Amino acid sequence: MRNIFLTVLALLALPIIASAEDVLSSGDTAWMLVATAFVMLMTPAGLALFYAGMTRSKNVLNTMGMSLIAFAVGTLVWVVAGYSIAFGDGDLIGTGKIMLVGITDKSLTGTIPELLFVAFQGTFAAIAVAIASGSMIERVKFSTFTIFAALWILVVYAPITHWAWGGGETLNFGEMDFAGGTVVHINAGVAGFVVAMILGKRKDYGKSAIKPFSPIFAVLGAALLWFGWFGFNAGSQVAADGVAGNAFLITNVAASVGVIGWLIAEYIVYKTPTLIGGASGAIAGLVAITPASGSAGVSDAIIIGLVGGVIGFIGVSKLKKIFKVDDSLDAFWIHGLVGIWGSIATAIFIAPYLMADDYDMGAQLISQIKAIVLTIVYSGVVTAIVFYIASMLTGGGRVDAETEQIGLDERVHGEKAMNL
Amino acid sequence: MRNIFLTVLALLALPIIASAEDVLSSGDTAWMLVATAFVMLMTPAGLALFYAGMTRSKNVLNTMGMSLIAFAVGTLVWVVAGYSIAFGDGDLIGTGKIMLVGITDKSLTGTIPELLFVAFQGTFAAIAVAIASGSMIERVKFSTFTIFAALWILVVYAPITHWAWGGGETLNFGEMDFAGGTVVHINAGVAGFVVAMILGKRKDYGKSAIKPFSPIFAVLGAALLWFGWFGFNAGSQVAADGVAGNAFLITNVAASVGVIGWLIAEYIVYKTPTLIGGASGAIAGLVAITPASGSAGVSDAIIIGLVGGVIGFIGVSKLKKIFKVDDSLDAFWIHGLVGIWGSIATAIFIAPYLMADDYDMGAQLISQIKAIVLTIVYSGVVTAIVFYIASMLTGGGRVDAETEQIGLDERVHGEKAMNL
Amino acid sequence: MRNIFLTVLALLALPIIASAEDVLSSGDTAWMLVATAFVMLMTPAGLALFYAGMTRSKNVLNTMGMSLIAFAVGTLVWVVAGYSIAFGDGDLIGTGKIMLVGITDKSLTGTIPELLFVAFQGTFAAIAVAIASGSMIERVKFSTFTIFAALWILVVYAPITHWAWGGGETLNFGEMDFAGGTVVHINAGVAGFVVAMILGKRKDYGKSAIKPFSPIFAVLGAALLWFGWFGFNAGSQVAADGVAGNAFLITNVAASVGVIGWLIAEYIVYKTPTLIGGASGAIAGLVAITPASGSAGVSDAIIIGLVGGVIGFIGVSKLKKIFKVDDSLDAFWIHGLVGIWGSIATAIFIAPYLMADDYDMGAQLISQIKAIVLTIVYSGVVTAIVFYIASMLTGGGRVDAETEQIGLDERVHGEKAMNL
Amino acid sequence: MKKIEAIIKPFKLEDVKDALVEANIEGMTVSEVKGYGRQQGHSELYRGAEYIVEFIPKVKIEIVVSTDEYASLAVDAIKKAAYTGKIGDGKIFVSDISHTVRIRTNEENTEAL
Amino acid sequence: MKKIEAIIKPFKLEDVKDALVEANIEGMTVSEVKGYGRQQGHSELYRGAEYIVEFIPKVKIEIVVSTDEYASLAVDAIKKAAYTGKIGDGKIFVSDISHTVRIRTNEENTEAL
Amino acid sequence: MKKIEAIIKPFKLEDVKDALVEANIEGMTVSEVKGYGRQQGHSELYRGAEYIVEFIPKVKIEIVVSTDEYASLAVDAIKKAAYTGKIGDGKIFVSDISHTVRIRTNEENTEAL
Ligand SMILES: Nc1ncnc2c1ncn2[C@@H]1O[C@H](COP(=O)(O)OP(=O)(O)O)[C@@H](O)[C@H]1O
Ligand SMILES: Nc1ncnc2c1ncn2[C@@H]1O[C@H](COP(=O)(O)OP(=O)(O)O)[C@@H](O)[C@H]1O
Ligand SMILES: Nc1ncnc2c1ncn2[C@@H]1O[C@H](COP(=O)(O)OP(=O)(O)O)[C@@H](O)[C@H]1O
Repeated sequence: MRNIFLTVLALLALPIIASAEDVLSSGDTAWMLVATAFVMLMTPAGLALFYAGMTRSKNVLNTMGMSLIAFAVGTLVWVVAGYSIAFGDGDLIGTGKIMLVGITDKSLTGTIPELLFVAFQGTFAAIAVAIASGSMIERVKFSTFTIFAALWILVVYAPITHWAWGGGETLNFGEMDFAGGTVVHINAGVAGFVVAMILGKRKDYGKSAIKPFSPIFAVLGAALLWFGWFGFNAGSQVAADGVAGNAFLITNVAASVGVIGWLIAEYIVYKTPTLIGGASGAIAGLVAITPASGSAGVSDAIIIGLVGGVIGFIGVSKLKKIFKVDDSLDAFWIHGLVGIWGSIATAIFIAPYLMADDYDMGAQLISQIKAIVLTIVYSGVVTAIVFYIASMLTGGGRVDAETEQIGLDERVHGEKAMNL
Repeated sequence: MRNIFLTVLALLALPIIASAEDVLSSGDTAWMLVATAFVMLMTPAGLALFYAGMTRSKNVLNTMGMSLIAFAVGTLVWVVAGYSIAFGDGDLIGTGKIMLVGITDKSLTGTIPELLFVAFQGTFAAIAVAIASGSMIERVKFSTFTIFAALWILVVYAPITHWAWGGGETLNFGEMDFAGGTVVHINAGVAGFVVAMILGKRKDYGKSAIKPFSPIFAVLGAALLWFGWFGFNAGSQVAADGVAGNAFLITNVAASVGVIGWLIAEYIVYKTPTLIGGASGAIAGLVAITPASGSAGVSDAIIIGLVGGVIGFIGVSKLKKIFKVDDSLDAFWIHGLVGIWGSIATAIFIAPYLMADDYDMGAQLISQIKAIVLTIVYSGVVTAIVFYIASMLTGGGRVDAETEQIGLDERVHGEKAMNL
Repeated sequence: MRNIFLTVLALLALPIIASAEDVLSSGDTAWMLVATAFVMLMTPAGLALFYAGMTRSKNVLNTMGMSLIAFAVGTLVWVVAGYSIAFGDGDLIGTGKIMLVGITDKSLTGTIPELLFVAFQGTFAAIAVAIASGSMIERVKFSTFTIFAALWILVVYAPITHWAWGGGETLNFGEMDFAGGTVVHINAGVAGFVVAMILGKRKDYGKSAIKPFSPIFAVLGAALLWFGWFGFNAGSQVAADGVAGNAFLITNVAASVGVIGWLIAEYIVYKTPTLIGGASGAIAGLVAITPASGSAGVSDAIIIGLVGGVIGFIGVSKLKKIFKVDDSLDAFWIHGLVGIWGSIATAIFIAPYLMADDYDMGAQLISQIKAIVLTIVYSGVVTAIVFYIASMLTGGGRVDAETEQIGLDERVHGEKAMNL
Repeated sequence: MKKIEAIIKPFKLEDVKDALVEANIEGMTVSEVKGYGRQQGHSELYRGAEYIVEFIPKVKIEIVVSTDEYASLAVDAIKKAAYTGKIGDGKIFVSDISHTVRIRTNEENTEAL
Repeated sequence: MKKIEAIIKPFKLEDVKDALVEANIEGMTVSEVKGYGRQQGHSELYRGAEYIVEFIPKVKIEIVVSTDEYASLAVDAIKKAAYTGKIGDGKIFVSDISHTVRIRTNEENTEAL
Repeated sequence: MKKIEAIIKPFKLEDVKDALVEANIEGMTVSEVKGYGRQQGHSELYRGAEYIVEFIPKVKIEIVVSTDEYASLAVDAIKKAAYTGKIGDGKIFVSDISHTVRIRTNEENTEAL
């Protein structure tokens, strides 16, 4: 689209050329309106169901509630200050856009309204903290998590976003992270893991059977996440063009082979391909392709997604046992560990037609590793601090033993998942 | 998009300018195709689940069926005659487009195909009557409701739409109703309330515990409604531009603070933030922002949505007790009452960059109130008449006592919500 | 959109005109990104739930798993070889695009990226084989189905697509099949029926009550299918224009009257309008309109959809008994039989504004019938061969009697649909 | 001590409970069961295929009382409250209990009730 | 009067019901229970973590009959129909019922059955 | 033979099962029931409307043992393991069983247990 304009205009040789880039495109805007809605759906519907389906029946609603409140609180703090920190001017931290001051319906980001870009990016912030909630379920206080979510977006998520995408220079190592492999997934996975360590294990963890409420909801949740992820990845191009089309296709392929990889691994080890495994494999494939979705080709995506699915399975079923941390719904293993794989793979597997002529894989790998390490260290340390503050403000971050035993749904929310 | 064309063309000074407005935009059309699909999803999926999740297990399917049949019947009567009444030529009532006569694939409404505009507006009609069904559940006859839905769209919804949006002059008071605060929400809330009064209370109302089938479905339904509402509000711009971007963002913010407002109020009063409360708060926030979504800014949306959530909670938990009408799923309290708040707030909270230079708040408030009163009176009276006719045609509008006791799912549909 | 460009350019009389068609349109691309996501959602969410909701509780997850694996495996084989067979160059079969060789982010199909077109068409292949799974549930081996799905797409689906849409000449009879009435629905229905015949009946079929797990999920699944079908039908225009708008509207109308037709027929025969009936009616209406969605008008859609709903009901409740084949979820009756009706109706019911001046209905009817017969014969025969191969590779295609009795969820997947 | 087991129609549970409480019987345990008997199940439809539901949802109430008088009070209360006169109203079975304990207090037999 | 309680494998319910009906026993009440016994539960997988399901789904059938002959008829019918020979087939318990009422008709004891 | 029926709080099931197994009682049948008694149900909220849940979820355990000694062992084990001291801890009822069959082996009475 942009091209033909430029052609027409070039032929006319008019002075308007200079600003041609800054014009709203209704096609790009149409796509980004939808992409934003898609990513929105991921949190209160997709992740909420994916997580709720894997929770015990007595805590299903509490788990769902965490995704809902993460989205609500996340959206609010994002427009109040998060966007300013992430996308305002500045090196270490952005400033100047508190309460979106100065942005009007005419302001543009590329070829779309900036207000829409604000909304799009806000959905990323919200889902990041909602992902982390999966590590804390069945024992964290609802109030603690609510405050944690607000603080974490401002103090952990927004700065990391600023360095990767928002104009920060000192802490930007030139990493390739098209749609948030480091910013969202590694970050959220590490944050979840750290909070799970601080909270300690659930009383029943490793003792009695912790049965998932319903794999139906887990699969439905995963399908909605998959659907939303098209907005996440292809939307990160912020335009409806060939790169977005490429991102869309390889996202779909990576999710598919993620399912296949996980189920094959599960079948080999346990002879039982589970539905929760299939759903988890899709998510692992999607996490793995996220940073590479602007640069990989279809054969790259097959490798990235398949390995992603297998690594996810190994993490959840083998490595997790070694670490002895009750990362309840495996936010670290699926988003953190697989995210690291995806981030490294991004530098290795690139479509010829999207590779720069002077591409230097060695240098890029170092950039990726630097960004991964920065994210792990910053997120790890600051998440701990933020969680301690949230706990203090709410008189301890963990529910009492009786509530844990009877269930958070009845005791915290006064409700039951199903009254048959 | 339009602008650059105009610029290019202006520079060329060609006679084509005059008709530039009447040209199809693929970007706008892309957005409206999607927006229409989004609003479609709201009825047989979003509202169906939101309502079904709050119904007792023995009537879940009947409640769901009302949303489904409302959409099916609504879509049919809309293309047959509803669109003609609402958007045909005429002052008090539109005419001339029965069976969409004269409209072809080349007809345009603004920059999109008129046939698409027909579909978009039809989804509004259907959801309006489906919202009203929430007041009647667990006792209204399925046949009565089906006939009621068809008549109501033709006799109540289409005329009100004509006055607000379709070219009616005498009964248009210049009110601001960007996406249907008056047309859809107040209208549907009042209609539901009136039918609930006529039907009378459920036998168990106020006596035994009426437990919601599953808050999971209520939250999922609310999330799908939220998602669809982006099409509802940002789609009402009928273009993919900056105003649509603004509408999208503030819709998301209002829903989020609606959740927060309801949960805080609930926590203060009952110490129990419920999931059904959170879901209801989202809807309240969305209802409140609907009429204002073309004009409010982000700080306005925070106020409108937050107050919307709190008012919704007060309506449902306090005012409802005073009125003693068994508005079973609170269509009036959430759509009617909160809709009135939203309609008034629309005149008060406007973004500077969207406010006309000569904006007169006093005059506008009077317009809003006139439109609210007209809607309440017209909808109140004509809904009652329509419901009496529907009752007569089906031998009474209420199921027999045994059916009410045993449950409509088994007796009317021969099915059960879950066979475990 | 295209028009104004041409106008502008024509006025300028520049040599660029010749290639104007081959330029990417961001509006069309935006729409097709979304349409592809919509169709994707149909399989692991829409169909998975629609089918799972109608399965007995002990086999719900297995049924859901078949839709999931169909989508995963289908997507993979599609990019590896399916797309090449369907849309590569050649008469009887396409070649030359194995692993999408030669396609880059700049390649176009019409005005959209070819990679996006690959993704769009891949979702059709996946849903076709997932539809067929409905005939095999509660007894087919998961491994057999997985291999069957991969082979079937390559050997049955891709060739049929090539003849209808991909450039095949000898076996293209000039049939009108806008969005896949023959290619997807008749094909899948016949394939399901043939496999059901080979597998034999479920042990309990016709003996004990086979209760659907939950009509809630069936209705939700149907609503998601309906939603996705807008991408299926209006997306088949591969552009955001007036024909897409027309396709959207009539798709919605046909689904609605499908609901109405089925429920009325059910009410007349059994006095019980069921929710599963309503959901099935929507699907029947959608199947019926699919081939006609690029050519019918709104009154045509009312006839096509209404009759589609009634035929679906008659097929499932009457004709099925005559045939004595345990087509468990009625893939043949809803997709095959109703698909045949739709394909024939496509030649008969055409909007005046979309009818060619020299349209010859008799000739067209013969084309339709030829294509139907070709599809039934080819799909019938080759599906049987493919299923025998898949059975052989997995040591028989049917689970053992004990697994069938205890349930596939527990025995194959080690999971339970709900742990309350 | 006597145990009374009653199989009743589910929608009568509330009435029966109220009748028992009125008769000063304030402890009971309720479970969902399926009954097979003279009452033919209603037929359900499944995509056009009709089938008979042989097992019909019922509710079982179990009450342990200390004396025969209380037992007949309970039986009478249930009989009246659960009655509709239509087939499938259910049955009441009485049997003996030799020993009772209240877990909270360790009280036994009559005191435990 | 005798009460027969049988704990059986769920998938045998249909067979047992048919056997009882054939033995002219046309009333019964069924409930879903979970059993713990020698039969080891199968192991289930949960995201790679294996655990044993100790409580196994079973079905409990309760039948009250008027005479000892009927009781042994019922026990025999159940024994045969519920048999698979594999561990976990279940148990049958017989006890006494002192009084029976049919709510609909007020008939008592033998007539109520 | 004796049958012990215990109504306990659901979250105590695991503890009670462990206590019984420790007392060498290795067979039991468990079902979900709802209890009505002195324990007032908690109030639930439904869109702002508060209501009392009168029937409280409980678990019923049924154990048949061969001797009176085993019966008192079982009662003791349950009493201890199910105890919280708060209202609603539940009750234990003991009654007689006249006959037992193990379906798999056709063993009867004591051998069947
Ligand atoms: N012999 C029996 N033993 C146990 N339960 C029985 C017996 N007969 C009937 N029931 C229970 O009582 C219920 C009602 O019995 P039914 O024969 O249908 O009607 P009615 O109560 O009017 O005689 C049955 O559904 C079943 O649960
Ligand atoms: N002593 C007992 N009291 C009550 N129920 C028992 C007892 N022993 C076994 N059961 C029930 O019988 C079922 C089958 O018993 P189990 O020991 O597993 O195998 P088997 O029936 O082959 O001996 C158990 O799951 C349980 O429900
Ligand atoms: N008379 C009774 N008959 C049968 N079940 C009873 C009886 N009394 C109590 N129960 C059961 O025991 C449970 C606990 O009794 P409750 O009176 O609430 O407290 P507590 O056990 O402390 O006395 C009840 O919920 C009910 O299931």
